[in-house]
Amino acid sequence: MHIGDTREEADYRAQARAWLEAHAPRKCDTHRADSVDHSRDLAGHVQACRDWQSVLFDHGWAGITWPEQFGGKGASAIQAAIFNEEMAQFDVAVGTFAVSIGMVGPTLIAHGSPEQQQKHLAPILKGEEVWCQLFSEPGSGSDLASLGTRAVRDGDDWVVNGQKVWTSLGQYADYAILLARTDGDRPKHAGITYFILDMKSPGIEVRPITQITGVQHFNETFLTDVRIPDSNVVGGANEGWKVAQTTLANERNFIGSGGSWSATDLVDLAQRRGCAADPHVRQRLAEAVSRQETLKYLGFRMRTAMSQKRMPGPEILALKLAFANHWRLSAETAIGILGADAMLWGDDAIEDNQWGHHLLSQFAIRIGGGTDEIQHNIIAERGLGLPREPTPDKNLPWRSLNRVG
Amino acid sequence: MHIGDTREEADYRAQARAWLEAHAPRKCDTHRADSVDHSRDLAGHVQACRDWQSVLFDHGWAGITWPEQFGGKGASAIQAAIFNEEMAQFDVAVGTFAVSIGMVGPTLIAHGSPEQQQKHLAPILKGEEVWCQLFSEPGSGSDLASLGTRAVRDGDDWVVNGQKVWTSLGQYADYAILLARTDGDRPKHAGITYFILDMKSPGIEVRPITQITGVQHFNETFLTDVRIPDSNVVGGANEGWKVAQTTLANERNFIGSGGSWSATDLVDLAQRRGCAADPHVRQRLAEAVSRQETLKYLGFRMRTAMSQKRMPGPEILALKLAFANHWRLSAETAIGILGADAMLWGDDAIEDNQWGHHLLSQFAIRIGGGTDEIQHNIIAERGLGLPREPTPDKNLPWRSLNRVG
Amino acid sequence: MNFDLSEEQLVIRDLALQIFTEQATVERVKEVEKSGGFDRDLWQQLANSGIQALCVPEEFGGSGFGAVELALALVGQGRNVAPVPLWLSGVTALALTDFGSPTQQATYLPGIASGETVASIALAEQGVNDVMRPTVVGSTSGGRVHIEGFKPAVPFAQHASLGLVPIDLDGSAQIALVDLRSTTGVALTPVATTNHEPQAHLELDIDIPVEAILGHGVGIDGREALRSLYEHSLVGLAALQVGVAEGSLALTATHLSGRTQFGKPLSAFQATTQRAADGYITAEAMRVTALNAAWRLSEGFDARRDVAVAAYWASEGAQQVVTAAQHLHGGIGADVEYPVHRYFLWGIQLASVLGSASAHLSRLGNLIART
Amino acid sequence: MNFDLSEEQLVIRDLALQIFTEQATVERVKEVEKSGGFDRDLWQQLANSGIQALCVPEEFGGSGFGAVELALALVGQGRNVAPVPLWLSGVTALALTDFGSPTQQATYLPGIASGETVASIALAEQGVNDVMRPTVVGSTSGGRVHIEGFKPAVPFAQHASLGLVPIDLDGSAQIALVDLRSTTGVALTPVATTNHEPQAHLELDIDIPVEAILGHGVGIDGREALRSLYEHSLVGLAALQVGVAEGSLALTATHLSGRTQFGKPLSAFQATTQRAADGYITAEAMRVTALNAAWRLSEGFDARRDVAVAAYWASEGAQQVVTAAQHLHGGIGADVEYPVHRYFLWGIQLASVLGSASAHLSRLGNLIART
Repeated sequence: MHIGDTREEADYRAQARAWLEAHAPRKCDTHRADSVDHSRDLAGHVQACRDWQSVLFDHGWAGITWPEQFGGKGASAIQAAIFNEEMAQFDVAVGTFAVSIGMVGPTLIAHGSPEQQQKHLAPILKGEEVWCQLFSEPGSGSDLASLGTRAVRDGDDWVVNGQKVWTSLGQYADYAILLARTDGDRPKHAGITYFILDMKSPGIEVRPITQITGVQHFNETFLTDVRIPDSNVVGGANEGWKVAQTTLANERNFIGSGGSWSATDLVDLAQRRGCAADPHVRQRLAEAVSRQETLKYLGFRMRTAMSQKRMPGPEILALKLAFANHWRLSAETAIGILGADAMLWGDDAIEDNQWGHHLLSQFAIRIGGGTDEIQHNIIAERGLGLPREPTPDKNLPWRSLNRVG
Repeated sequence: MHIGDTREEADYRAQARAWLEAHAPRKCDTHRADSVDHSRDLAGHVQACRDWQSVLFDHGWAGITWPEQFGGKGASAIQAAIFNEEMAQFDVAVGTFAVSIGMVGPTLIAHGSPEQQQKHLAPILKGEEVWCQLFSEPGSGSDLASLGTRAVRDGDDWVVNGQKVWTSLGQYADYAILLARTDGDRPKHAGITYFILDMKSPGIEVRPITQITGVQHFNETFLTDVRIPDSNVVGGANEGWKVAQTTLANERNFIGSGGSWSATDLVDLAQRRGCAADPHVRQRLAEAVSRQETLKYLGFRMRTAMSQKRMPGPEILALKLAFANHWRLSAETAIGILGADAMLWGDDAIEDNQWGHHLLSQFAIRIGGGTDEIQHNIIAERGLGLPREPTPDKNLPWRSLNRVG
Repeated sequence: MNFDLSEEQLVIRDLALQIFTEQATVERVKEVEKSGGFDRDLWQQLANSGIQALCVPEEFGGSGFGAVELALALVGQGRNVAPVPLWLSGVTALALTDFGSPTQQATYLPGIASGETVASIALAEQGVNDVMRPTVVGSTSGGRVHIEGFKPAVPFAQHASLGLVPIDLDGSAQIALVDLRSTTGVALTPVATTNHEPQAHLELDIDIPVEAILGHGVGIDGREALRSLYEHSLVGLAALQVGVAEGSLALTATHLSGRTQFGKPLSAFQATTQRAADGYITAEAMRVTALNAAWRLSEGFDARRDVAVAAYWASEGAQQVVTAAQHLHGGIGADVEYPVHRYFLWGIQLASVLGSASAHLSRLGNLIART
Repeated sequence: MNFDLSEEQLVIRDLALQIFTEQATVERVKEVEKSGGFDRDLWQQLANSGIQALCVPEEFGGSGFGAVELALALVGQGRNVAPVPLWLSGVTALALTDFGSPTQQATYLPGIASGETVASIALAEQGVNDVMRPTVVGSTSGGRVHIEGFKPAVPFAQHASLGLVPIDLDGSAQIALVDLRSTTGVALTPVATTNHEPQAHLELDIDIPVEAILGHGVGIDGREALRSLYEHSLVGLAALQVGVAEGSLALTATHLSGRTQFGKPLSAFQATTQRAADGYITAEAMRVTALNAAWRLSEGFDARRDVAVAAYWASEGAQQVVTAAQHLHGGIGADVEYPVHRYFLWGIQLASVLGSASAHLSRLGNLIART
């Protein structure tokens, strides 16, 4: 057990910090390039992310944990975490590559064909390919495996028809990972195929959804007779559910691994607003720090396991839930500190509107990557050893299920 | 709408208070005749309750809401509440008659035969008959209707065999209300009969359960070939479930209608301990008062409905849950105020050990009369109009159910 | 002791609910939200049906009701998140009735009853928000009052002709009645808000006659008037929150009953229904405490504790309910095409206007310890 | 950065857990509870297996481990609610090792390692509980120290030969090493406690040699020694709470899996499983923060923030977990024949000894605002 940096880790951290100091601006208090508020210039944010990713790649800081054969550095999860901790103190934009680097990359490394790896992994690291995820459907929700978008084989191609939703940055994406039903006579988990989809293919219509925050991060995506070559299947026809698990596990880790703010920002806010000495406010700040500490050490434990090539335990699930809870409570504390000023929005908002956005974007954290409720179920099962909830429809043919939409 | 006392109600209150001043001692801060801690002299407490009930009867304050034909005063639920509010300020013992007066009386008034009413109602009001409730069984829990104690007809009698649990004051009871299965071929709700049982009958063994508080309020009751005359059936053979609903509704009301303490006691405690000015403690006190106010007004609304002979709405369910929550949080606040002194127990405890007992007895409140979870379900159904949880076993013969114990 | 509404109160409640439900449809609210956030058609409808005149005395064309009846109407508004400044005009009518001089009453009350006068109340202060100690300062000199200062985010100020502005007048609290449209030195800067309610920052550097101070010449206690204005405002907002909580729970119940997952409606999953039931309990706590506070105000009793309790629940409770409702809607809640988000935004915005739950607990704590 | 336990630490953890699980069976604990609350057989077993000697330096017959290893053993104890004063002897060993004079170390450490010496620590104070400002007063005069004062509810004091008593000695904080058995003027009054742990009120009116002040002659900072004693005590108690939370959740999982209601196991009802899962998350938060604090103490780093965070979770979190576990057991939880109630009682009693969550948050708040 060694909870602080080892000497090697401290060296790595110093090296990362020195490079960042030379290449990135420091964060200032009230404006963030990577703030959650992109309601005004989302396209600009996407471009800023592409630019920064390219800088990272050029200087050897992209794909820290990826194997060297795929352009990565072959380093440990702990080194990646150290770099990210340092980077979090700088004003750089990274969110756009959450799907590409965080989910698509690890999935292609684990399940992709050599051609697929060859074609996409390097461009992803260079910031040349933005990817989106075409998994969720209006009718599926938490029951993702019930999805109904159909893909039918036609010669060397598959022809896809259906509707997807909650497509992050779909309007800017070059490629997508897509789940579609390729055999409706099998049970729901067994007839799904995982595809790579070129977003420039004919028949794709992306319609932005205006969110409660005013941002259009998410989209609905309509697929009409979209053709995908069979060579874009990842992991084999009807084997998509297994492949998707890699993507989803990485999504959970990503969401649980932290946001663009910390409890310290809350302390700073209270100090700026002159209420850090108020005993009630101070108690909330201390709670926030206490929560953040648990996230920090749960994260250490997870990365320790990953660095030893072990599967992390159920604490990884606790991490996402605890993080969602921390996000909500901290946003509520901030709103309380802001008082009536918290009502102001958009250009009239103060503190770059970050806390209002946090409050409103809590739901994405609590729903994306598996809802709070689903996470609780999995913890009850894996953490406490309770029997799994009965799933009577597990072995029925998908066609016979009582589905909607 | 008139939330305070009307002139008539104020008169009634004054009359009640004057009588109480003349006949009962005032509560002092740290000792209560009706405290929850009866670990040392439960028998003495039962006797004190009998004595006080007899005083109430002799002076015309017993059975305020009962019809006059049964020895009551025929007054409204609001008048009863006024009397109870006043009585709560005096150091008198009443808990023993919770079942007799609160549950058995209303049930016999609604469903009993004239003979049953004649025989029991007056003695109950006079404090001559203590009753207990033989409903719960080790295997039934929240699924009360699954109960398995059998009663078989034999001539003019029924012969009962089985085991009951959580029998309040069973060791002191003169009579019991008993639910037993009289037809196992019908669905579970349809084969139950409601009996009056003389606790002096041969074949009854009562074994006290030592609770976490050290009190032996509850018992296990073993029934072996116990004979009950058919004239002791209430409401007809196999009609017991309907009769039991009256008892259970009164149990919920009783539990939700308040305890032997109030938020004011908490404020007093903080003041005695010199920490009422601590901002954190004060915030907890204000929360307790805020919770107590909701209970008060939910209670007003319930009693308004009852006084108009309307069924109270689902707020009555909210009342019990809110009360259980208030009980727990207030006990936790008190324990926090007491600090290390809260560990002391029994004769070494301070403040007559009332707060420690409250903390430990929260579970009886949250489980008795329907668990928190069951109450939530009913509120979701009746308050929010959500569909009822599916009960697949509702129409199956009791015999075929997957039961335990 | 009677918690039932009277026949008249039932009529008022039902009438208001009917108007709001019929007029403030989801489509209509969405449209108004995009075009300024004030539904003037609905406003006129409320005037025509007598809802505007509820708290105006009969001699000025109203029906002379009080805080309870206003609260009942506001519950109906909140339930439909209808974008009109009803609480502002209702509370203003009560303040003028209780504290205004005969001239002030005759000047403003008929217009409030007819809906012609839109009133606003500038309660919020910058920094630490103690309504009872206004930072806007007035000084009297020769029959005129000079007022200087800033009031942030005044609701509906850009639409209002009459503004009630708490000021510190020569060292004591008073309420100035300011014509926001035609007084020289009134500067309004409209600001965007979370729930799209129109608000404006108000900068004052004005000279007004002393007759424009509420109760001028009739010898009122300015501090009492300000306390009353504040307490009625809190109770009005609390009533709105009751409606907001109700409305968000109703949408949630519909969603849970209709949405299928894993072959079952969401309502078959206790994780969702238990949470919704908690929301119901909280909403009932909000309802009874708001009605009690309104009743005590309407009876003229000391209601400081009662108002603090109602405000606590309205701030804390409403946020709990709308947060749960929003969460239980899953992804669909994030889409502004679906109405539930509006309840969430109203719930948190009204909580900000009300002031934090913690602040109300502190006030209550002081009252408890004092007794 | 490595959160994994070392090979040695794994051995210690497993050994301790095995002893506690085998010896502190439900029947045995019940028996001990009725006869004084100190399992001397288990105590001897822990000595024989080297658990008592964990934190005693090798030169005095121990294995020279620190706060992390002690914490691992205490988790195993808490999991089995085993009635022995292990945290007291472990923390005492560390205090003697870090601050004791050579004579003091030689006097007490061998006995602690062998289990012969039972140690107690009198941290609690009456009234406002600020460990760093003892109310027991000592004054030096001619090589002797006179100590007068009262320490409430000292754990295992009636069984202890060595008592560590924080005192205010001539105006500065020090720790007195008091022979509780044979010093004239020591009055012990055993008191009953919630979880049946033996405790006694301690009244002191004693004269002891100055050599009995911890670190006498070796120039220690008494305030630092007291802080260290307090921080190690909090972390030891936090580790116990981790075990208590673990144990109560394990019983809960068994109960939910086994108990049938409405034809299904309780675990098929989300209302129960979601609550249990929340308990798991809280227990994990307790675990990582307690281990982190122990590690920082063992490395000699400033651990004030870390200890405050661990103590907060150990107080607040454990109460949440044991309350949920107790509730989820339904009626059976109320029966002292069933073991789950013991976890509830331990959880709340240890929380009382730790001090309120609110107090730890306040301490943490001061540290945060200072930085």
